[in-house]
Amino acid sequence: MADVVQRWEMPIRTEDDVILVRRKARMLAQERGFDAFATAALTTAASELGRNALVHGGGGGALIEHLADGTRSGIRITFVDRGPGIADMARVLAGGYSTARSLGLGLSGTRRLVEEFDIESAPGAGTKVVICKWTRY
Amino acid sequence: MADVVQRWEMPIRTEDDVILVRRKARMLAQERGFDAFATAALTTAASELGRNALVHGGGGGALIEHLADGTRSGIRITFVDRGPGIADMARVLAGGYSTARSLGLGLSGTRRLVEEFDIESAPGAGTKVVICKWTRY
Amino acid sequence: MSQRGNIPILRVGSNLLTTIHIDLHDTIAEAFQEDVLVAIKNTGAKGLVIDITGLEEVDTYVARILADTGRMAALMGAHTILVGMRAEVAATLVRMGFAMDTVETALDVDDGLAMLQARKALGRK
Amino acid sequence: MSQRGNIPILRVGSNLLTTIHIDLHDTIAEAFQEDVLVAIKNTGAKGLVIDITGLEEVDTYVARILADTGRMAALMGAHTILVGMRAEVAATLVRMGFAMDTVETALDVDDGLAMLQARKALGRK
Ligand SMILES: Nc1ncnc2c1ncn2[C@@H]1O[C@H](COP(=O)(O)OP(=O)(O)O)[C@@H](O)[C@H]1O
Ligand SMILES: Nc1ncnc2c1ncn2[C@@H]1O[C@H](COP(=O)(O)OP(=O)(O)O)[C@@H](O)[C@H]1O
Repeated sequence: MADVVQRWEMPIRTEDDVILVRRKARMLAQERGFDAFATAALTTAASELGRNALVHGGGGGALIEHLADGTRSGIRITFVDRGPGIADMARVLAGGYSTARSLGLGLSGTRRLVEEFDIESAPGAGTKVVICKWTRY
Repeated sequence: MADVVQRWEMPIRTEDDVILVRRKARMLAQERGFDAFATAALTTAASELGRNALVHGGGGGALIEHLADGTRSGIRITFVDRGPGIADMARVLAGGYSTARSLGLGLSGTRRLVEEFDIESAPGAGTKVVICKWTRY
Repeated sequence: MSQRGNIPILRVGSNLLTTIHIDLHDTIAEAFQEDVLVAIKNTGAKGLVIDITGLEEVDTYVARILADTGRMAALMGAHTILVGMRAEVAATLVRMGFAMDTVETALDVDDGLAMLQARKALGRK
Repeated sequence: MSQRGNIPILRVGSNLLTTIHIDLHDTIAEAFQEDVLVAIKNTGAKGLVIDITGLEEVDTYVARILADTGRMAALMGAHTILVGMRAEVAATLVRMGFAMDTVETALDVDDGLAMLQARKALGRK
């Protein structure tokens, strides 16, 4: 079992908030000894999901947690919004589908960048995405 | 709230009518201080939607409105026709789908050019598309 | 050259130059395409420069006409270069998702003609 | 050059060089694209090098902005080379399924400019 060492709650109301979440994730990853590849993977995922919460979810928040399981450090980020939710989850996770002026690779791509990826969404009830990434040793 | 400063109703019965609607939009955009990029975006959108009302909707009309919200100028254009309507809206808005000998980028593309885009259509009841674009400051 | 439409097509060396300055819609567009092909046949031109400096907007319909004209010319052995696209037209087309990647482009008429000369020197059609 | 955005665009010989060092989001991204296109028009540049050495992460949104800028420049007749992509950025984009295959790439600014010179020597745009 992993313990939560420290946690930060951050709002996602503006584009600048998304950038702040990503920066916080980057700082933490670097402090915790993530290498450049793992850091880029985590912060890019944070960028995609933060942007989704803002653009598609109409804003919400992020919870960043620093985890420890004895040998490794982990960073878990939870994105929550109270937007319209995702109706056709299978289609969205398959990738290449977008309701916006974009590519639709955000969710499908993010999933491939982290070790843990969990998404909950019901139409009308908002969306919650949890990702987690660990140091290698 | 935005006030309507002035309005023009124009028919869309022929190809030349589509060109006139586009020219009116261009003149107004230039008068109102839209830059070259915003002007091209608005007039290209007008061209696509006017053409759709004529070709797919069998003709109709356009209402051009000059809006003001205190600091900025806006141009709103409403295209209406009494044609067959659009049955599979999601498909059409995703882009790349056309029932004509064309590209099917008109509606999906137009949406990306303007700040406000609203479409209402029911099979058999015609189609109404409203777009709006604002000056930057 | 005898033409159906009213878009001028000029001979420049072994190439053709056509300048579009009016709205290309339906009948005009079709006449334009046909005039270009007939001119290629009559002159044996190996290259075609289409100048759209004068177009203030290019919607997806007109963009397709231009791309199609290039494809038709290619079938007859003539290489097409589209020149003079304005910055705001380029931005608008790409933002709409239109990829005009089947036609070669150049900044202006001089560049377009120079590119056709360079192709010729390299022995490409 | 007069610009809307605040990303510098420099002239280097007959090409343009722009270095992205800040987050390209929404309004900034749009202003950047428009500034680049206007600079191409004003200078008649045939080539554009976009240097992203300074970007520590490139998400799919920013990647699309960069690819689109290359497409827009291409429509105007200028060839774009994207340089300086970090190893971890390249790895992340490919893992996400993003294929930046519409833009040519090079290791760094020098290589990018050299590639543009080589194109010019070959008489291509
Ligand atoms: N937080 C969210 N709330 C509602 N819809 C979402 C959310 N995130 C993603 N979506 C939906 O899933 C689609 C695909 O998302 P994504 O893969 O991130 O690509 P993109 O953001 O480029 O469209 C979006 O277009 C949107 O319709
Ligand atoms: N006003 C309209 N009335 C009826 N059908 C329409 C209308 N506008 C668009 N459509 C339908 O949507 C499809 C896609 O339209 P659009 O994206 O503009 O592309 P295109 O006009 O190139 O086909 C059309 O082929 C047509 O079937």
